[in-house]
Amino acid sequence: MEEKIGVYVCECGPNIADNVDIDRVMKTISSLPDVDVVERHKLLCSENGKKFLKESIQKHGLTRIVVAACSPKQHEVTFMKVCEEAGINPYFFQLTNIREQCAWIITDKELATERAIRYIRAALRRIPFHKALVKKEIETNPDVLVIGGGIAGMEASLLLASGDRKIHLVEKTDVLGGKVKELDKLLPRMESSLDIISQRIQEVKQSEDIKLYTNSEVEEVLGFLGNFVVKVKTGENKELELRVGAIVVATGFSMLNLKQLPRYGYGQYDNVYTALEFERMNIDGKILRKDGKPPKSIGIIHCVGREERGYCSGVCCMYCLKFANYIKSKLPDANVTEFYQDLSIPGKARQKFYEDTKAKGVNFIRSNEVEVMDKVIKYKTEEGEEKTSSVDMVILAPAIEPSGDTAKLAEMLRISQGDGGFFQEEHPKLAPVSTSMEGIFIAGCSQGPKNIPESIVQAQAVAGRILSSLIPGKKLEPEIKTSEISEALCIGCQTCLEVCTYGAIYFDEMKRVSVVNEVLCRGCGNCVGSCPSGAASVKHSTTTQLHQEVVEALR
Amino acid sequence: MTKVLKTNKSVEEAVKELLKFLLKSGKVKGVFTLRKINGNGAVAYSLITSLDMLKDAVPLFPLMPANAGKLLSNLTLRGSVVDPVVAVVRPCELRAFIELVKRKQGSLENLLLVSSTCAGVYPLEMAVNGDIDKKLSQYWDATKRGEIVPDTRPTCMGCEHFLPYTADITVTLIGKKDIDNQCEIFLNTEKGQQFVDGIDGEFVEGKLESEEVVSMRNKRKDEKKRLFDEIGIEKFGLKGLIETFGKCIGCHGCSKVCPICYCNLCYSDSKTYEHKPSVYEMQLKRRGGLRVPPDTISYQIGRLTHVGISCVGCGLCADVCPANIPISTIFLKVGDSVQKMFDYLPGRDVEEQIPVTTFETDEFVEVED
Amino acid sequence: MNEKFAPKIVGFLCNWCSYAGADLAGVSRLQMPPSLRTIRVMCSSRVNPLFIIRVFLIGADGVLVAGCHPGDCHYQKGNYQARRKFAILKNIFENLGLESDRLRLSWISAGEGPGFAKVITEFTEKIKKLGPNPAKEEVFL
Amino acid sequence: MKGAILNVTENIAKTIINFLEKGLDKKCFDAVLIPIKVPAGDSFAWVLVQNKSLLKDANPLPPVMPVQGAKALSSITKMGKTNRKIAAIMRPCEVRAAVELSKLEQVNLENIFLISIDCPGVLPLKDYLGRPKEAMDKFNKILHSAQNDIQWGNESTRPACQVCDKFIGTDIGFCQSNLHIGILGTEDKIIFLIPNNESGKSILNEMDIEAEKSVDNWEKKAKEIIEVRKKKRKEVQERLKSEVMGIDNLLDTFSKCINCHNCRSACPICYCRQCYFESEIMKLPSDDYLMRADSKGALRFLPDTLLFHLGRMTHMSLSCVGCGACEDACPMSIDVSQIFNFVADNSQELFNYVPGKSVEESLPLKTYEEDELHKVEI
Repeated sequence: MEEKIGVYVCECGPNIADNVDIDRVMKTISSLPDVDVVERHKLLCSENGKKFLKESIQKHGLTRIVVAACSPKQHEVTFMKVCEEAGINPYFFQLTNIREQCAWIITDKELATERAIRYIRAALRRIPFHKALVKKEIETNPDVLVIGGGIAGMEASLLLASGDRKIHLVEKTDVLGGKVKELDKLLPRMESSLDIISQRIQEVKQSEDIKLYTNSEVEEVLGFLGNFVVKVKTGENKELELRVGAIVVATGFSMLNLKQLPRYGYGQYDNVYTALEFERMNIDGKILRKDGKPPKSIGIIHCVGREERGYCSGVCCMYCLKFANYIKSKLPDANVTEFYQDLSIPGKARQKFYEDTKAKGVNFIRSNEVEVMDKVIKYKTEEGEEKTSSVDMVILAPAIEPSGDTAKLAEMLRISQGDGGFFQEEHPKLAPVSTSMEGIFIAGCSQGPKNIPESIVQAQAVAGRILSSLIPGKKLEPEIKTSEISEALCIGCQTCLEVCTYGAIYFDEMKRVSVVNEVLCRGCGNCVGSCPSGAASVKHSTTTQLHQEVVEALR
Repeated sequence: MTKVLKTNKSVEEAVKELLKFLLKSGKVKGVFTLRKINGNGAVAYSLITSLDMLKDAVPLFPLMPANAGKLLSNLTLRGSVVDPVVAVVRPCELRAFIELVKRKQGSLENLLLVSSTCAGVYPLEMAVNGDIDKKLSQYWDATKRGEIVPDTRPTCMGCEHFLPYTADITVTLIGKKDIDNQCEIFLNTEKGQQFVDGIDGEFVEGKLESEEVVSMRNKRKDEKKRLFDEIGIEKFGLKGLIETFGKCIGCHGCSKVCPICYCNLCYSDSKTYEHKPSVYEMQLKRRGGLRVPPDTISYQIGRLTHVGISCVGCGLCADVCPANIPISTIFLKVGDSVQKMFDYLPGRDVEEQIPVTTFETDEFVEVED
Repeated sequence: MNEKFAPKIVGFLCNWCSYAGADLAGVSRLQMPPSLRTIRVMCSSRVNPLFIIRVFLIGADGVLVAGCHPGDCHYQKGNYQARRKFAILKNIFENLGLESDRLRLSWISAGEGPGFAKVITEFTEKIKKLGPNPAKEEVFL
Repeated sequence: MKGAILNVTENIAKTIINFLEKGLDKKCFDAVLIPIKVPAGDSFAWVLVQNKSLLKDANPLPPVMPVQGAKALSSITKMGKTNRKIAAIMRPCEVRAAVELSKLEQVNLENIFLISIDCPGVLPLKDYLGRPKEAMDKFNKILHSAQNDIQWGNESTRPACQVCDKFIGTDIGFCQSNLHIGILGTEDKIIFLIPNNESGKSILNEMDIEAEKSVDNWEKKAKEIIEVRKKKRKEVQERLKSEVMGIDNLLDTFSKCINCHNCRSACPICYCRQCYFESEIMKLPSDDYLMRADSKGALRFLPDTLLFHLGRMTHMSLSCVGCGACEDACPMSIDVSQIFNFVADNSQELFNYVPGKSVEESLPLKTYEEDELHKVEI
């Protein structure tokens, strides 16, 4: 079919017209062969302008449209809609930017005009190579799998549970509550941890919409947003197949293994405890040395393993202050010294808590080198002086690490591990709870060390993301401008599989070719840039289309 | 120290004995090696399954009619060999095969890989008139003396990776004065040892990295440097590239024989590189003239971007070039440089990831502006 | 230096950061030399080295690949992969005595309007010093 | 037959180039496709020329054929007709290949003005590349012996050229250029411009060149040599029949083949982007290879070398123009072109088809007659 091409030049009020000679543009473009209609408009994005565009397309029976106006980031979608309303495929349209990257940055009107003409011609060269793309819709399953029954996992489950969606909560151990259950009191108000967590556990257990699997582990995850198929091995050693639309990973953390750091004396000397062991002691009610007597002088060491792990776990300073309070309330006469490298106490309530604690007679020593020996803590002062301090109990605050299953899960879910080995969020600022795999979210300490309110915030954020994107009965519209791989050209080296962040390419062993899963593909084109055979291409940004633009740009 | 099988036979005989033993005992189903295939002296790789045919095998014949790495890829592309096959290949061919396996173009499973400390091969054109037979005594003399064999291909003379990295079994040739009546076969892997179990011969301990090997490596390094200096590609520029590749006839034979060029259809031969006449006419207007078929230089640089990281310097590209362009030296030089960026040596280890599929977050900041 | 020489630079700008940065430079009315021909791509990793070679040989005086800052890639890791590909290409150019200064990789975020203008100005100056790309008029490519 | 006569100024090449320059000046065509010496001076490449100054290194009759001209033409026109008029000056075998390719939609001849030239043959690429200067002298000797014609196609030219009987670009050479340039027997004093059709005539007309001179003497001479060549071709083919044909001989001949497929890449008629024999179809599971090895005791690897050559023959032999490009590109110096030529002659004869003779004549495999080929029926 012979294409009928129309060019529409927007003056954008004075924005473009002031610095681009629209008359000359019109004249030049009109003189080109293969251009059927050239029109101008004062403000094409206005209601009036859109109406004009739509009617003009229909009147002339155009099949391809070039609009020269502002940045595609501004109005590409606007004009695509107009094309659609006018009855042509919105991808038979090209918006070329003669405002931001032309009229506004070039002072010389003549040069700006030439540039505008060049950009329009570049668009005209590529538009015959455009292909119609059609929106796709897929059915989705609104149910959610939550991995991990700690505070974050439970919070997300509870928020997500509602009449029309089911939550499958898979917990590796035999109980809910995670690490929070192992704490005695919670900051800053020192209420009982058990009270709070028990209430949550109760709610989860009572919810009709949450199906709980304890002693269970996820074995396999296939599929994509809206359509995951999950294999779970349950406590009864049964294999279950679950179908869900989204997955929340809330697998928490583990503590650095202190055997790796012998200088803190853990396991070598009596009365050296980890933070969680000390919490246990407090839950049991009494702070006692191994010989059954209360300690007289206690050293609390912060930042254990911070250097080795390469990050500050962020929560230790506060719970170490909490420990001092535990001690001072049970053993008011005991001598308490906190050894820290830096104090991390930001936020509206913490400074006060620190000062209150200090006021109770707790000592603070800043030192970057601390060593635990038998009943003595050896440390170097800020001035570089070597000193010792006699203690009969030591509490260590080890770094928070990703839980042991992280690597295995990352591979299974095709999401990546970032700094420190924690699950990598999709974007550190803009998408902190989603992952590179659409439909898989992370909450709590599986994403990085954090305290309870932060974990709750994340769990709630995840719930919000899922509730707003995965709505029962609503179909999903995956990215249209995805990659595609030519079966004829693919040689099966699977380079594309390795560079794809989204696991959106799979390998067809029978045909020995790579295939794009269009639901998962986000259209970044990394595969295109890496494919040696030219087999991969990304729709609406094919090499031929770009080449045509370049050829014109360099005319 | 490595376990070594020592026999009092010439290397040629000993290797054939080994192959015969493997085939006869049923330990392997086939032997993949060079073979004289007819009266006119043509030598080609063959997959041999009968003892009778093994008589014509010439496993150490100094010719590379094709890169065996590419052939083994062809053999195992659609799945590994079901029964074990022994393959006698050169170190660069082995490295090429490893690179191909990394790219999912073949499988190492069930292959017993035999290689040698390689003294190089003669140019293919010497095989046209059967001239290699006349050169054989010179070849083995130089090899015994641990010297670079004259008249072998330039890339062979400048090859420092003549010690196979991933062979199960290595036959030592370079600097072995007694190869006419003694042969040392190094059993580098457990697999290699298992396969020769039961063979006649004495087992001793030995070291592959001998003085002769070190000395040869130094000679080859010097030669390589000389080759690189001579060709001086850093001074090419566009003009130099045009002068060098001006006579290219566009047959792309270099890519067809290149083991690393594993695409069925080269990108630059694909439709993406074909344009409407108006594209050429625009070029014509600007340049006043346009060489056609176009893209001679872009093909070569483009191939470098694809092959550079894995180029094993096997030299076949130059061997088949009808226009006598020293492609292999150019590719080897660029390949060396690209590989150094990542401390990557193609074919060293099948577990080593190809740098183009991975990255470090804190590398190459110097290329950013 | 030829004063009349107006360099043509082809810039592959990633949609999310660098293209937006270029837009911001426009919105801020930052003036810069009229050398750039923008080609919008979704991610810097989409730019195949073969394509850069083609653009160079067609006669672009400079080729710019611009993407999000490391760690900020909209597609997570695309720019790291882009950097590797670019580094290899640049190395090959250097090895062959081609003017690798005509290739440039820059990270420009959506907020860096002035940064964008600076990159274009600097790169244009550099290209001006280099003079026109000899490939432009070469017949025997 | 009638034509124009141009006096030779300086030499034949210069005279032809002057003619082309005039054509450019008069806008008879906008560009010229012609072999030009590459910057290093060690070979020739096809260049589409618009700027006349580039013609100073042009050579309408270079001593070698590094790239078959039809391939060059195809690379620009396979996606459609050119907007500008291009004069392509080529050897008759290149013109014939271009015509074949146009039937296969790989060349668009609209706006292409084909000029052929009497061809003295070319030297093997290998002989030329080693010593371009000496080879050039040798070639010039052949070329300028046009008065005694014996040297044309002598043994220093490629085997394909030695037996070529279609080296004239008019109907006596089964060639359909628009304009043919005759140089045979002119003792370097004049050249003939012989229009083969209306378009040729009108161009000469536009250039104010009168084309009513008799070219009978030239034609007579050409016919004589054609007869000699025909005889020689027969002889050589008789010899080939006994030496090369038969499965054993063929296997023997191709035993040196290294599967680089340079022959097919250089062949103007092999126009596929991807050869069937390089495609996924040819990649088999390992046990296929082992089974085949088992049945014979050994399997040459890669196998199917002969299959490739025979297969290629079935694909292109009807259109084979005998240009010899395949042999030039073979790194193992296999007599590819001689064998292909022989087979091609026979298969073309079956349909009384001469490739490249006419655009109107349709490809034998694209048509059929109800009453034909009964001899292949049993």
